[in-house]
Amino acid sequence: MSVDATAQNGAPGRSGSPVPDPDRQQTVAPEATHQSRFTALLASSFGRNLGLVIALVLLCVVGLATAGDRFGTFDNAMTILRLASVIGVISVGMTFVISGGGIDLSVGAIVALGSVWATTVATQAMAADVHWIVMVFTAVLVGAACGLVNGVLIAYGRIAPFIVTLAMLAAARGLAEIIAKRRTQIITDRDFIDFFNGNVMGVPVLVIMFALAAVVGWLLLNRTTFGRRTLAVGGNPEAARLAGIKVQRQTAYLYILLGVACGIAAVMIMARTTTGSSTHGQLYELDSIAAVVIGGTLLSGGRGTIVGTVFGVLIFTTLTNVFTLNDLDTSTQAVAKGAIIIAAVLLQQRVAGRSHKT
Amino acid sequence: MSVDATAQNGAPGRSGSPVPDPDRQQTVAPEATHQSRFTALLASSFGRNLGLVIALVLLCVVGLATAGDRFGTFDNAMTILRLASVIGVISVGMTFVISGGGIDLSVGAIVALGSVWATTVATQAMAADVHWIVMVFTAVLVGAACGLVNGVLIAYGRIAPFIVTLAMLAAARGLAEIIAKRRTQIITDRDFIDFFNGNVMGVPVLVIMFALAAVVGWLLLNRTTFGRRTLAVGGNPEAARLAGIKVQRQTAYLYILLGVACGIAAVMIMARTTTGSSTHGQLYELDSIAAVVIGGTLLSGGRGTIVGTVFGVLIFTTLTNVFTLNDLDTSTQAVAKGAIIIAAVLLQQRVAGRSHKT
Amino acid sequence: DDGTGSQSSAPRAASDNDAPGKKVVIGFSGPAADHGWLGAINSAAKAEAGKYSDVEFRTAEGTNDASLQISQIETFINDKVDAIVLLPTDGAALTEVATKAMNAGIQVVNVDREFSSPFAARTTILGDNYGMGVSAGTYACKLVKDKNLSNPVIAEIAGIDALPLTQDRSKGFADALKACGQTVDNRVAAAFTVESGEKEASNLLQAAKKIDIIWNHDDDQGIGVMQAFDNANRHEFAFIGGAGSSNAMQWIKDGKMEATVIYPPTQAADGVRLARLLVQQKGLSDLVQVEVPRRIVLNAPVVTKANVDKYLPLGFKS
Amino acid sequence: MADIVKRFPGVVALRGVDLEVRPGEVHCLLGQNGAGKSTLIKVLAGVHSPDEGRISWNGNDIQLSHPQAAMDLGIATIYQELDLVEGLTVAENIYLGHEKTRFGFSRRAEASRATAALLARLGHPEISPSAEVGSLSAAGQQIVSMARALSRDARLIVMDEPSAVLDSGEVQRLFKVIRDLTADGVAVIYISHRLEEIRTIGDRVTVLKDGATVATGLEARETPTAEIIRLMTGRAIEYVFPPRPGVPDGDPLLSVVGLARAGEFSDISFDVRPGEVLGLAGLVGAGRSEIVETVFGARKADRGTVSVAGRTLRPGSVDAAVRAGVGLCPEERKSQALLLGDSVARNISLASLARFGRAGFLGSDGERRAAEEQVKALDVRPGKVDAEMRTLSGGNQQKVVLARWLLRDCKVLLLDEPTRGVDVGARSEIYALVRRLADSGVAVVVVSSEIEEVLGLSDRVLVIGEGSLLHEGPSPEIDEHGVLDIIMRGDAA
Ligand SMILES: Nc1ncnc2c1ncn2[C@@H]1O[C@H](COP(=O)(O)OP(=O)(O)OP(=O)(O)O)[C@@H](O)[C@H]1O
Ligand SMILES: Nc1ncnc2c1ncn2[C@@H]1O[C@H](COP(=O)(O)OP(=O)(O)OP(=O)(O)O)[C@@H](O)[C@H]1O
Ligand SMILES: [Mg+2]
Ligand SMILES: [Mg+2]
Repeated sequence: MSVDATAQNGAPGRSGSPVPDPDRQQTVAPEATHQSRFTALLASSFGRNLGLVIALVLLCVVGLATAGDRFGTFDNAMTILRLASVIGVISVGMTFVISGGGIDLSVGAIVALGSVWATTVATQAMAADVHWIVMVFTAVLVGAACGLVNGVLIAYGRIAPFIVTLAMLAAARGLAEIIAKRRTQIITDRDFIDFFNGNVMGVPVLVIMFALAAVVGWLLLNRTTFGRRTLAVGGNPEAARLAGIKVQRQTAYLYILLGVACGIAAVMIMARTTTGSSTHGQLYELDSIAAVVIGGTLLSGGRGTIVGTVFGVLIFTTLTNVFTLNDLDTSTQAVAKGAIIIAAVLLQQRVAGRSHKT
Repeated sequence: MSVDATAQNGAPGRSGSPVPDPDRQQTVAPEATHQSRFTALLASSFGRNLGLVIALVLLCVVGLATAGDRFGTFDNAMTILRLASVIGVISVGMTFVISGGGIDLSVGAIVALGSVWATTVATQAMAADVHWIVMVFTAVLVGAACGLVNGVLIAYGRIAPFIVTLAMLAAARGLAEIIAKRRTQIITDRDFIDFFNGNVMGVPVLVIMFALAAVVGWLLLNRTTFGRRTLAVGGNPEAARLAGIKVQRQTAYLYILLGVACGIAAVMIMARTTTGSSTHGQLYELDSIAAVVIGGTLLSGGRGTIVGTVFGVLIFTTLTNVFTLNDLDTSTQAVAKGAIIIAAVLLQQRVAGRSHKT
Repeated sequence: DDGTGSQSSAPRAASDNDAPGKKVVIGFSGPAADHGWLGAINSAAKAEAGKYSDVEFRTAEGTNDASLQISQIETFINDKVDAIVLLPTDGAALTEVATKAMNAGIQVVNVDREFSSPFAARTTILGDNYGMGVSAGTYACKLVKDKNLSNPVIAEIAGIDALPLTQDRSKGFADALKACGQTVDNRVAAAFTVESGEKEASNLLQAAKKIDIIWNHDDDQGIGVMQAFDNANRHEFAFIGGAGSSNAMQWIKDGKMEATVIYPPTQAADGVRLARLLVQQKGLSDLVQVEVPRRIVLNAPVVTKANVDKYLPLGFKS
Repeated sequence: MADIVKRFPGVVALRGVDLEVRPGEVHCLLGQNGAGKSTLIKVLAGVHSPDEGRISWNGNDIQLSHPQAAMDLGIATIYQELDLVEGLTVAENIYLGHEKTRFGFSRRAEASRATAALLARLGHPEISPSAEVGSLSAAGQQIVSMARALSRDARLIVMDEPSAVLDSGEVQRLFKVIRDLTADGVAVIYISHRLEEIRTIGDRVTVLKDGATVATGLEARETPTAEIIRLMTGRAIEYVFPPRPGVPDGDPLLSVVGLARAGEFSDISFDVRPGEVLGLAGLVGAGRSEIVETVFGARKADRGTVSVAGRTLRPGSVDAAVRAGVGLCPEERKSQALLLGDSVARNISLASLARFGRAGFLGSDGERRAAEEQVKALDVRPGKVDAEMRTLSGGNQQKVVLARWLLRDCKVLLLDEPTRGVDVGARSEIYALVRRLADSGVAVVVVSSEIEEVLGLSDRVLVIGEGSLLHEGPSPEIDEHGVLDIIMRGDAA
């Protein structure tokens, strides 16, 4: 029996990923060349997320075994990735907010508001000769503005993030309905749709956007002062403050960042559905938080992993795909999904956390 | 500027009820009579929740001003209370889980499963001569069992509560659908309906159940070892363990307690709607967590207030009632709700937290 | 066991349409079956497919997320199914992917919520939400006239307000009421569930001390609505329902409900049949036309005590 | 306890420790930071289960699977890191886990009465049993921790550095309590880095080094200090303060004028020149921490100004202070300074991130190398910059906090209890370090509850009593008695 059962555990379960960073341990061999450092880096995130990798691989094996001809195709892979892309971009942003000790329940509502606002601008004010980039800017700006409101209320108004973003969830969706008059707004600009729904060398633009978001997110979190500050603020805000970090400003930035991610996601969903609607983005809050937490980011803040988040998103989307291919009925799917979530987390814990057991 | 800006802010709600319990300070004057102790107690929870009280009173004033003849009636008050009762019982249970450092997203699904299981037992296995109490037991047992599964996975499996209960949310609702075959099951036992939908001296039985749950919850949290340990586990699990508290067992108990509350809520909703259905309890997780957190319980654990939770529930229910009496459309309602939530929390913070500003 | 499939037992002109033909793979995707009507839609579609030995039926997880539903259709396209029966969460949002399916040579049958482009589906079967509102409103007008109500209080309990279909129903209702100079005095929106129906109706009853006519969009939430009436002991009004569950029909028989407007839960089942015919290149046997029509709009008839026996077998269990 | 072995991932904390404690004695446990003292007592308290070894109690071998098992035997522990629940009251904390109840209902009046009695016994009747623990100062919390141990009907009380946050008066009161306990036959295990305390209160001494017992059963009063230090560190250390070379003339670097905060302190003014070490002496609760935190901008001053090199700092802005070159090692390292889940390197670099960034991007090598330098310079153990912060022993954690500001090349360094929990060896290193910094032109402000330390280390000393400045003068001209006298008289000199 582990001795620090609850010590490390905060609340039992608070421990998302108590796995030590193998990348750090690399320094034990300081003679390591840059080459091998890079391999080590790869190996490291592989090792840390080994449980997730195994879960995903198992899922794929099941997919291949049960629907091999249909699961294992390039087209199907792209279908999975395209579905993952919207929620993926949001989850990358969510990783920052959660690592920074916060939470955001309003992401889905912000996506809805962004999409509706952008399409309204497009249909109303815009003459046909205005470029679709205006739509993109509108969505991103609306997202950023909502994030700003969240961030300011949380950081400077000192209201619990849960409450602020719950209020934003209600308000943004209500506002989206008012703006759209509860109608689905159809996007007629073919250039916009063709651009975002197109492919670059066979890979859908949406998937490229997701990949870009993940890479940028990873760099930002792991390789910049911004990321370091985020983790410090999430880990111990008082210590961060006394080390001269502007905790409130940093907190506000995180929500704005997530707001921008929601704005981009709004553009993506607009392209995917060719519509703006106040019903877009339903339950995105749960989906994205689930992906982030399954990935190993600590819900209590202070530790975050973009790679884990990406795996989390992929696991959920692949799961749905495998279910669909196997023609499982919805209720059975729900039960199976519950069991698989638990199994995946236990696997990740046991595989990656073994070294940490006392 | 407050020193603990974001430190305490992690959940800034920590300033939710930082007012020392005047009842405790009562001990300084040991000659205080029991009479005055009681008054002090009343004054104390009044003071601590002053912001909430003001918010509720303001809401009632608005209700009276805009729909006086219809708002200020006994019938309407009972309607509000009856609507508050189901989510109220769950929120009381949720207060324990959150004070203990956890969270439960599966409450709504457990309510659905409990109701469906109970009505299935009633319609299938039971002959007409079996008493309806069997239905009640079934619902409560199902609730407790789900809570047990949650609790064991969280406390002993050390998986984050968010993940476990998210999985339970999917699984329990799926199971409910399978059991009910997605049909609404109508309860034909008149005795059951008459009992729970009846009145005792003009007060609906459901409201009495809510009141009982609140009183029992208050005693349990504030006046028993169980309550102390809950707060200790939520506030500092490591310290609790060092003090000899079985943190894991205590954590498991909390989820079982909430499961039982969900079972009771399932019975109440069965009575209110005379049905068991897999669609019962939708969004209860958000509603109950919101009520608890608005009430001043710390989302990070360690501090909980049943009185605040009751106020939180009443504020939300009254809000909907006032909106409906004024025939507000749903979108405007949502926007107003968002704004009012923030206003209420700011009010509570400023009023009750003033003494805590540095 | 479900009354939904019973329509198929109705007599029809002799044809070889039911004879086994070329194997047909049909993909079906609909919104989350989170209430009785949608549950009935799903099970009826499945039951209908089960009747044909030449149909291979694939269902995707019901969802309310347009993005997820799009990916399910994409999966069907990847699978090269022969036909897709699609009840979209939002017609406009699935137009693009449906068009893609059509372009891939798949016969798309659009059910209930219409696409925004005529090229997105080979055939469209509509339940006519606007018509449903009109039927309810017209019936309400008739009540006003029959009962000679001078200044009637008319209330509406809508379904999920953010859905375009709810807007269509409400607009139909309002337009029909306008014809007899009436308006909706109190309106609330529930969420298609029993519980939300009870909750919204309870508050609604407090909002108006006396009500003459209530139209409730959905008979699933109607169970809760009815219970709220019982709880508050208010039955002074004429209660009109929507969708046409067997419960509602029973209430009409028992005199607890004035009427209900049918919204057929068999649309998807019809869609499955049409999809099969489309792939096997058969026509509708009762039509002289040799091809399946492009558009079928189902009727939204009003069931009252007078004709309830005729419709009772159609009622779905909520 | 015999042959106790305890391994943590990557570290063997205990590699065969023997400890024998007799009833009624005060057994002192000595060892450098990271020697394994806390780990050993956690094994004894049932917090960690040992990988090898035996524990016997009154001659019977026992298994301690859970803290409750140890408490049931009569072993009570005051942990080094105060493990109290901040949201609960003093009384609730003291009786946590063994609440006074009737039919499951807490008897709050009774608990409150018993708590008041315990606190009175510890000489702190002013702490209200109904006060929230989170609102107490570190010293107050230490008292509560002690009261909690006393509330158990213990046969053996383990005290892990109880005096680290106490001033000399408090320590005397603690000793009186310990003597009362031992007179009743209760055994006490006493851990401290202050050797003179060992002499005063201890009966026998066990010395740990690198997780192993190097000497046991030494007579506490007889054994020469040099011998003990040699056993602990393996070398002889002169436990003296570095010489004061005298402060070069110059304009004040840090100057504080009329600083005040309602209810905490009032009218505090002082200057510190480059190269000068200023000491703040006073009793626990005098408000010294509040003063330095206000100077740092962590608390917003009600009145008064702080200026660095002639430029007035924006009040209440930590950022302004840091940018002006001010650094603060706060009093409570765990809650105020450390990212416990992060690596040593990241903790060290936290205040200097910008320096390792190029356009916001961090090159991980520079950061790591800088951290390694600091770790080596301060002899932090284990010397791995990748170790997770929470696994370091208390004293080593303190060194990491120091390293953070050393790395930043501060012009003004505010040190609040810089040697709390630091062993003798490291202590003299820190003294030397402070002096070296001063010599290089840094203005240093030191707060310590050990008056001897303040006097020995600083060039000039301020005596603070109840939030006001009582005395200012060169350190060599005053001694511990003088300081205490000033405080007792309580009036401004
Ligand atoms: N949970 C843990 N995981 C890994 N290593 C640990 C853990 N706890 C302690 N250690 C290591 O065990 C060794 C002994 O630590 P311990 O806290 O017992 O030292 P100590 O003698 O109490 O020091 P100090 O005087 O600084 O308090 C240290 O090297 C420390 O880093
Ligand atoms: N958060 C708080 N809330 C209320 N009172 C506090 C708080 N923090 C400190 N105090 C009180 O302020 C006074 C000064 O506190 P503190 O112990 O920090 O002073 P100090 O001189 O720095 O002592 P130390 O020797 O411990 O550093 C004490 O009376 C203490 O009880
Ligand atoms: Mg120690
Ligand atoms: Mg201090």
